[in-house]
Amino acid sequence: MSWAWFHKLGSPKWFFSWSKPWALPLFCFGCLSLLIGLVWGLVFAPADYQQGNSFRIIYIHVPVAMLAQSCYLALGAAGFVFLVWQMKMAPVFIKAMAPIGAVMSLVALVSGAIWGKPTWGTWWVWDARLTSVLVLFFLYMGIIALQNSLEDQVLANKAAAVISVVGLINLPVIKYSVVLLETLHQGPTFTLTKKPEMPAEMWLPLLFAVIGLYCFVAGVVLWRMQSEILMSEHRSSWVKQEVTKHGF
Amino acid sequence: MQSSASLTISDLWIERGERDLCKGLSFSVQPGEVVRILGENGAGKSSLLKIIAGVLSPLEGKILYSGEDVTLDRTSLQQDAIYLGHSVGVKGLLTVAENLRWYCPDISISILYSVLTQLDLIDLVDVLVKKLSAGQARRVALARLWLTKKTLWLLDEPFASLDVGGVALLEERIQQHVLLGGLVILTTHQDLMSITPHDVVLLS
Amino acid sequence: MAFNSLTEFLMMGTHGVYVWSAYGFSTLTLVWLVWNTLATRRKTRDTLRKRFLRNQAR
Amino acid sequence: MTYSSFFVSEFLVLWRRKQDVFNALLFFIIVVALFPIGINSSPDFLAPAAAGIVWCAAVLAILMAVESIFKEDYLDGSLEQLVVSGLSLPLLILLKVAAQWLVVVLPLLVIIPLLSEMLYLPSSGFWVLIMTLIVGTPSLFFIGVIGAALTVSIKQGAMLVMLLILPFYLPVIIFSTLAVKATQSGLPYSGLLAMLLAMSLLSLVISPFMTAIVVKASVN
Repeated sequence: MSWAWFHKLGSPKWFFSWSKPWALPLFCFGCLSLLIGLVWGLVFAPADYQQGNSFRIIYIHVPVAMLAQSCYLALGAAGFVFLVWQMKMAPVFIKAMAPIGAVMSLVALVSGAIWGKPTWGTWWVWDARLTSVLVLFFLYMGIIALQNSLEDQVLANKAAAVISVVGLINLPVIKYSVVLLETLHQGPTFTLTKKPEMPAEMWLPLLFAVIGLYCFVAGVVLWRMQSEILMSEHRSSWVKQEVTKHGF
Repeated sequence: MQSSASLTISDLWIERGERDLCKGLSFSVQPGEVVRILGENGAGKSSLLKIIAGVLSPLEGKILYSGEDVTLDRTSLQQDAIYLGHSVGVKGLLTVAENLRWYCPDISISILYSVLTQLDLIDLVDVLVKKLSAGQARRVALARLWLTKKTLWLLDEPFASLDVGGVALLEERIQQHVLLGGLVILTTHQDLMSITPHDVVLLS
Repeated sequence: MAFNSLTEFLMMGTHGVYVWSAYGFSTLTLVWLVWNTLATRRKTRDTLRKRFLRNQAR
Repeated sequence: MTYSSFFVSEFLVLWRRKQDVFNALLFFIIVVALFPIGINSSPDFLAPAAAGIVWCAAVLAILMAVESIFKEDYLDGSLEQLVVSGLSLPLLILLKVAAQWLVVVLPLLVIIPLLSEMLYLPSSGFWVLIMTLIVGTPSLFFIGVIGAALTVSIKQGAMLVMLLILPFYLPVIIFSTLAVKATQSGLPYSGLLAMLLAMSLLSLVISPFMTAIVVKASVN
């Protein structure tokens, strides 16, 4: 395998034209799969014998919580790539991804709180996973606030990359530390090594929803990156062609 | 001080914010030369000095110091250079003497005092710099040019806020320096009285 | 099908309020995200197109 | 410029700004005093909560001190001089942080006995609290200095630093307070101290380089 694609990623023009046909199909497929998962989960999956129907919140809560973490992983990786190889696309990615991650962690927090009320009898529990998602939310908001308040673009890019990488290094420590605080939360739903304990008609829709949300986010992030590229490359002639020839 | 040092800039491309400041800029500085960088406001004079000093990095191009390529790692150039920017880098909470001790720790008291006498700062030795005027603070920063033996001087508007006597002193010092084979690159809006520089013009 | 009637589906046992508020909030937020993204996209293109046309006219 | 002359001048500047250090100390005491006044002043509440209270106050006081560590150097141009000095920028930053740590944490340790009396902290917990402060606070400084560098060019950056950095302080607070709680209930605490030490060492290795990257990008 050649590394050419990796270096091409450094070129905004190449990335723009490469990613252009991908955004809409990814987004549509994501929406479709998410919809299948949610309808299946809401209408057809059997109720949980302990939690009853409130467990159906899992079909939105778990995908969103997974995304909240994956987005940060991607953010940290992009930050690392930028600091080491100075790749131009990395800060664009961070800028596009941070708001999505913030939204995902916010939804995870709210849906988790709503789920907590009938299950634990309280909206909020200071347990490991809730606390770490809350911290995650703060980290995203920090990155967004930092980027908004730095005017110098070069500095803003560097700053976002540094704080993402530092966050990525710190995240395992934060998770470990909050695990030390007592945990009330149930174990992870999906693990790579173990077969899930739920029956198939319960976890299959979840799988659809998770895959769907990943594709949804991929589509959205590509769109956001494309806007970002157009704005930052507005001096080059290909952008001029791009926006004047094609309509919307 | 190296007497055979030289600085070569080739094909430099400077970008600042979203604008190209210059593209394909090349020039070289030989021992005993004063180079003056000319250009309108915002043409990139300060950026060029900062790039040579290693505060900024060029988008493209090469910087050679004494034949060594220092584009990626400016350390060897920095160890043989003095850079004075718009803010001169003297701390308000240190006295004149303490500020100079910080930059030049090996200097003896007698040399320090004789230089400060020349620069008319001797009565202010133990005064905090924040209590000095702008011109006096700049003299403190410029005192480093008398106290250290660095070859390459990168001076961004060194004459700003100096009085007539200060300008004459500094020009005299620059001349001494180039006579000994030093390299000086400076930006200024003033006419130089006694120095005939090579001019590098930045077009915007 | 886990439910016998639409009412039963909407009630979700006794947990209808929780399930539907969770889904409602999530859907609204995700829709806002998409709307925001597409609006930014359109705005970027519009600003740039106007800028280019203005520069051409000059 | 040499490393030692830089270190000496840092101390001199901190000495001239001793009022700031004193203010940080007063701030620390006031925050600690807020808890008994605001929540509950009975020993039953304060004794188990003492370590947490001291740590929360220490975190805030330290963040206040670290937040502006580069501000003056940035404005008067000496930060730029550090970048072009030809010396290793990460090492200079390390020295700067070390000087600041000594000046802020040592006075803090001196008044801890007084405060722990006021909070009814049992003597077994007292020594562990001191140890957690010695071992844990360096990581607070090293993490905080990254935030200070990130916001040095922003005029009103203090709030942003808080938002950026406080989440990263969470593990330090958790490990430290758990360590003190562990001794109070007779459990081993060395593992938690080791975690704190590991965090400080990790941040000591990483933070100067990260800070140097940001400082370089900030001074232009």
